[in-house]
Amino acid sequence: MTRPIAPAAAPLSNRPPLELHVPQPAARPGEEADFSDITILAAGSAERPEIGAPAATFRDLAYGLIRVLDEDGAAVGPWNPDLAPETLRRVLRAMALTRAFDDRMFRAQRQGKTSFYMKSLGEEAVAVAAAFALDDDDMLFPSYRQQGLLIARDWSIEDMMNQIYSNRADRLKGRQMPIMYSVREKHFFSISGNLTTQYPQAVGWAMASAARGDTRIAAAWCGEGSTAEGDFHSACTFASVYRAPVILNVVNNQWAISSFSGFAGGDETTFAARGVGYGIASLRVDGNDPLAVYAATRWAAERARSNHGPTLIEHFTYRAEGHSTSDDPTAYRSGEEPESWPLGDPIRRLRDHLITIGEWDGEQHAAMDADVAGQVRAAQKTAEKNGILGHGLHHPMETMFEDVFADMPWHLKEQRKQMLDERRATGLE
Amino acid sequence: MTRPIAPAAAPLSNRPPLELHVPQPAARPGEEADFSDITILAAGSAERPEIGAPAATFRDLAYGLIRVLDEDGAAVGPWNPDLAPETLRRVLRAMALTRAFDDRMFRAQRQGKTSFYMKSLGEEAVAVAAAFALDDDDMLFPSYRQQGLLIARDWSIEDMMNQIYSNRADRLKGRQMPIMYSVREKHFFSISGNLTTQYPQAVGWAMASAARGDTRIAAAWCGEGSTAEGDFHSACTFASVYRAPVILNVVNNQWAISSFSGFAGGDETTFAARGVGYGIASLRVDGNDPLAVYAATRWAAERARSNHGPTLIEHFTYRAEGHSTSDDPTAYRSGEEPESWPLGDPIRRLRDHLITIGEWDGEQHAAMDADVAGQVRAAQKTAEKNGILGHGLHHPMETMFEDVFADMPWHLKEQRKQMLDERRATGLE
Amino acid sequence: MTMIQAINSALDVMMARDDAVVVMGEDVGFFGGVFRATAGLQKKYGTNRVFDTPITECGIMGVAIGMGAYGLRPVTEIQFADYIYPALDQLVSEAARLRYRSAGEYSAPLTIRSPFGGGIFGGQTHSQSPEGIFTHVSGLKTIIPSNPYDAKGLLISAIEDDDPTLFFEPKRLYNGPFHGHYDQPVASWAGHPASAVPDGHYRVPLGQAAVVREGMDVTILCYGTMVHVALNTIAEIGEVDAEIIDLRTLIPLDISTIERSVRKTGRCLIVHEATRTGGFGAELSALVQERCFYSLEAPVERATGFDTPYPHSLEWAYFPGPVRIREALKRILRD
Amino acid sequence: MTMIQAINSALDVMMARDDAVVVMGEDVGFFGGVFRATAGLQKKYGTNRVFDTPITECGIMGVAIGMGAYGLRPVTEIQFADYIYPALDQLVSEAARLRYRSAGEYSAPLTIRSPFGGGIFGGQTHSQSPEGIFTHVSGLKTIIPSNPYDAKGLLISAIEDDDPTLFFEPKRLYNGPFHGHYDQPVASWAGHPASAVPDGHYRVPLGQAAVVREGMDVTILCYGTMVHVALNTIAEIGEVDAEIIDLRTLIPLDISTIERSVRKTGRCLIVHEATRTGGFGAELSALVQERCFYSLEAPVERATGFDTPYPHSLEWAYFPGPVRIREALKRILRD
Ligand SMILES: Cc1ncc(C[n+]2csc(CCOP(=O)(O)OP(=O)(O)O)c2C)c(N)n1
Ligand SMILES: Cc1ncc(C[n+]2csc(CCOP(=O)(O)OP(=O)(O)O)c2C)c(N)n1
Ligand SMILES: [Mg+2]
Ligand SMILES: [Mg+2]
Repeated sequence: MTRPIAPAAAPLSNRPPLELHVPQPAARPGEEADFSDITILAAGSAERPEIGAPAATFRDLAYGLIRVLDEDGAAVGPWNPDLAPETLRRVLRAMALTRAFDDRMFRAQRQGKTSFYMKSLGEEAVAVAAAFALDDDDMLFPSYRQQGLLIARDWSIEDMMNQIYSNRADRLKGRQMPIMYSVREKHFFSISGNLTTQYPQAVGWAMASAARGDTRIAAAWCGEGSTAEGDFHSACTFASVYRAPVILNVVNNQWAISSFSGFAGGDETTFAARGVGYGIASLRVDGNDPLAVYAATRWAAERARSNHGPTLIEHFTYRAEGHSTSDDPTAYRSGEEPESWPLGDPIRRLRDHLITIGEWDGEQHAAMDADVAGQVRAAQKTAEKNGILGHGLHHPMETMFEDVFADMPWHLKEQRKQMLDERRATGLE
Repeated sequence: MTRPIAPAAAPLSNRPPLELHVPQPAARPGEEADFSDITILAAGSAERPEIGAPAATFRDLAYGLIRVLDEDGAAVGPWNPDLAPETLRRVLRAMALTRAFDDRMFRAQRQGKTSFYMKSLGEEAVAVAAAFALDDDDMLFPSYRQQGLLIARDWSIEDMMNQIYSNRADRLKGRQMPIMYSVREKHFFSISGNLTTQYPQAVGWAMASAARGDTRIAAAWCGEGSTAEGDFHSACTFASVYRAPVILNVVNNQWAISSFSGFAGGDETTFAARGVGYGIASLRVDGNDPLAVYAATRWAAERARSNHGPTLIEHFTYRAEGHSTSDDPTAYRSGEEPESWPLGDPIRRLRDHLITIGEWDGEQHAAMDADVAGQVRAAQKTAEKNGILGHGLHHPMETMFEDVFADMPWHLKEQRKQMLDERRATGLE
Repeated sequence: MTMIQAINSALDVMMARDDAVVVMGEDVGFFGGVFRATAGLQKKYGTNRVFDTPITECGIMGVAIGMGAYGLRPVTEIQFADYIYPALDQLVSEAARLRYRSAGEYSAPLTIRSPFGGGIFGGQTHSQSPEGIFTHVSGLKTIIPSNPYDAKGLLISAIEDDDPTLFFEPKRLYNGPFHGHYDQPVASWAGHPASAVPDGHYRVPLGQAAVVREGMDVTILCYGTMVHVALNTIAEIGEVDAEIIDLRTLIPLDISTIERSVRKTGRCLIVHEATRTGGFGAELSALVQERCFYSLEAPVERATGFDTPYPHSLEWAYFPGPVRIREALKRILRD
Repeated sequence: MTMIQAINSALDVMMARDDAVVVMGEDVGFFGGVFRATAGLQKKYGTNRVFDTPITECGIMGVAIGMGAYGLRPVTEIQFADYIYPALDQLVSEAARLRYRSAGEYSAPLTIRSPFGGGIFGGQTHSQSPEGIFTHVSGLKTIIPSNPYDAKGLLISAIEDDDPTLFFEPKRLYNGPFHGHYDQPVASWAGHPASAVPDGHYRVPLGQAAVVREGMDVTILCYGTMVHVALNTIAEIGEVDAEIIDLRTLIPLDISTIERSVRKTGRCLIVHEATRTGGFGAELSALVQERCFYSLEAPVERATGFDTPYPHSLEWAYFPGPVRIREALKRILRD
């Protein structure tokens, strides 16, 4: 029954009525992009604590912004990781390859070759530079937007494409939606469709590593929107209590599908501050500055490896594309935003830095771009020989019943038979 | 199959092995109580921000300790609420009544009159002083250890006893375990057995109040152990995002059943700091100082009522009894702890203050103690006329099927008939 | 109207009639929901009554319960039914128990809308049919519409209901009926009789099934997407005179319509997309044989999804489509 | 040994044999668990392998999954089964799916122990039997012992199993069998044949039921506490020659033992403490009639808890005790 709502109580005093505050982004479609509320601290201005400093001594870093590359392309300040040019070029190339891969796969989805795709446009540094700062056998618990981790670890992009196409060469047997990779060989955990579940898992892996006297650490990633899930909290609590050797990355790319970061609490404080709440070392980093991402990750990794416990890193960046192939971002945000993001583009920034220090030039860059595009094209061609989604080249239907359990129980065997009988009845098998 | 665990990776470098940190309390049974790690700041030393000050301007309060009553029984400093002696005596009496009630009901359980009981010994100020600082129609979302709220709101202790006895006068029809009160008349929400679920509910109630332009606010309580639940996080996130007019109380009584606060993260930072992580105004209060609890709650209530949003208050206190009638605390902690708690006893402290200011004396106190004991005894006698648990005086069995839904569907009607038939078959009905 | 439009209309109608109705969930505000079910509502009713939420299903549910206790009537959206699990404790231990444990002092008049079911290449986390978890929980009502008209009328009844109701929307039907053939062009609601949806307020009562096809040979119990698959399969087979019942509400169940039909036909097939073991089909099967045992001429059968996660690229072999139904009918009608 | 001692012994044996086994949960460390199931283990195996956790069931499950991915074999305790819901997403969406979604690259070799069931005046949040939620989830195994010997052997099998197993412990049986009469003195395990528990390692295989009483008149399917209630009720009635099957593992189910028995007796009663609608009894009933239809001489019946929360002071009228079983048997044997 529709019954009238209890009326607001008659005020006891002359109190003003309460008001509900509902956050609003600075700009909506048709409006000018507005990033005026973002304070951009100068590159090189953030202090760099000792690896073993107590977290309580540098809480300010959660409210600042660690930046290394300045406006002139120079690497400055205590966080400058002093990387060899050769390493910088490798980081650059991995970012470019990630972007080329994204571009191609996004188009493949538009061409009907698969059901879904998600780009990491503009956020390539967050994944790629972190991968370079970690050891190759450190364990990665990514969300769906860190394809750069796999690429930086030199994983086969053809294998990734097979997964995206759910084709007969897909190691995941066509079971997972595109981009939900799992690459044990590269210490890359199986990606989940459920947000933030990987966070406590990463902490558990790190606790296990610590309990066994291992030297490997774990790292996890989630979006700023995903920090609201309960798993985020349980992960931070466990990480804090057991001083787990883990790096908890929050990729604040300003948007969660159509919801701006204010709906995750971004208007009230930083996401790095979440870590402060648990007494966890917390850094806030310019996520579009590959050197800053590298330096912060490296610092956190050393801290974890020396038994000083977890670090939470907020990567302040921008999601330059839609959430996925399923949405049109101009329906909910200013169309100008991607272009006006004040922290620039990570690839351009690293390129400029390499040029500034005389280790790169425009020609080399163009050649690299052509080269990665070619690499992607070639991989795509081979991958498509193994099939694209919905065109017949897939794993045998009965594989559907495998891996539910290590051993198949009778009821699944019966269902497998039923399914095969059905296919036979329709002349399909 | 038992298979060997993957051996710890051979260290890549000469790195030291990782170690798992598992928190340990300062003392275990048989050891001397040790509170040396607790820093007790001087009464009156904490600053008191303006009601509308931005939370970011007083983060330090989350790491300090707001105290009003000093060692000599004087009320000092900017947080002194300057309460009238009459109010102070009412607070004192409500605390004493709560203690007498607890004492009696604990014994009733030991006498087999009910299944379960939980005391709030030593923590009476947390509930009682808060109730005095709130408006009578502010909505309360308690955990199971704030019986003092009901008593301070002058609710019938006989009614509470009926619930504890699950007798025929129990308004909750014998359905709930003892102490799981629900008193809508006193704006006291139904207590849940599941930890921390009331937290987001309180935020939702407060958001509704704000959305309706009401003037009433909400307050919630949970234990420090319970802060680890995901609900705590979702509550803080919503409270922060919508600036909900809610007070989130964390009762840090040092223990969660047998687990000391370190297992909730208490070794790494304060519980008030959790609020800082969301940009929520956060206070840390001496929970055994009734004036400090009153002042902090009052401040938070005014802040919420003036549309300045939520406050998280950590009440630093001590659980002087076992968790419930089901455990023996000397099995897991030093038997001396309750006596050595450095922040004293809330009733004694308020009594001393009243005596210090010349508004109370030992005789009056003894008379009050006798009086509240008599009040409890009398109520118990009346309540027991309505039955004690397991002795036949309970609600009719078929009431079990009511209130599952507003209207009883056919399957419950059938089951009710089945149950009555069963009872008839055995000559019970 | 399409089903999505009918749902939108139900929300609109109820928001206009009762200012206690509020709509909340991930992306439901400015954007109007990833499936557009709440499109236009924020603009019309303001951010106090229609708002985006943080991404915490547990928080959404807990906050909605608190709002309900205040006196509001929240309609929450869980973006995909696959993501309802983080909210389970609030739903099961709180919403479903509140009236009972407070002996009626408090209640949880919530409606939880959630797109469910597969057939859109959503893989294992955008395709699940978890209704069988909720139908086991006392204190919850579970509603599943199969067409625009019912969707609107049932959603209105759900919102008006004083208890927590789960409203699972078969996402495969949002924009048109689905007959179970992936390889055929997508149908549209236009022209379907149930797409004639009144603009205003009307109810389809909870707890009442619809006999969508009368017949003498066998009773088919189904709901949601499977209603269309069953109807179409029977049409394709031609010679089986099946009585098809669209349950519409799983709890409370319309047991008398089921009993009447099975007593008449003597045979029963249950169809659902959810995994088989422990699904709602098990309860239906148990009830039918408990209550119609002496009328049954063949075992009650179940044609369901398999006991595996929903596999992305193999979903057409997973889905209980025409062949699975036909083969089951063959067995049931054999003797 | 009592059941609690047998469980403790299983943990001890497995921790000694396999240093990948770790034990974690609320209050399981120094204190040894609120029911003492883990007593002494921390002292013996150290805090690296036996430790208290923060109070977050979702965290416990997520962390255990990560530890499992590392190569450990975590045994987690959920203090009461009523508190498992916050862990549901990690359990259903992660533990149960990990092997499948990674095509075997990763798995979740967890054992989740949890006291369940009522009869101890625990009210609605310390009495629930939620097994029916988990038996619907593909990828999970569900085990419920009814005596000390089985408890130890099954728990060892569960820990050794490479998939996530739920191990629900009927808390009413921890210290003695319970025959369903609240008003009679509490029995002890001493003297019961199943209390003779070897100290060392042995297995009771998963997926195998036990015929605890052979008989010709009717098959009773039950597990946990209800095994004792059924046995005792049959003893009290005297003249009914029931075959009583203790299922021990719900998933995977020992279907052949069930089929063999029902084919022989032609009648079947299912008994469980969980709420009726959508409980595991529904699946059992469906399976029995699907597979033994032509042997059945009466409807398969269910004697279960009612579809209400577990009411504190009225629990003896809620509990499916001797009278409910007797009345059901009367109906089943009537014709
Ligand atoms: C538990 C759960 N709830 C909801 C969703 C639907 N969903 C998928 S991505 C997404 C937004 C996440 O945003 P953010 O965390 O900021 O990550 P980003 O996409 O920006 O990288 C939502 C709501 C989900 N996948 N899982
Ligand atoms: C979800 C859930 N998990 C576990 C429990 C069991 N339990 C009841 S009280 C308690 C300890 C709570 O400690 P704390 O939050 O510090 O509150 P206190 O008892 O000290 O007031 C636990 C683990 C529960 N009731 N609910
Ligand atoms: Mg984001
Ligand atoms: Mg505590």
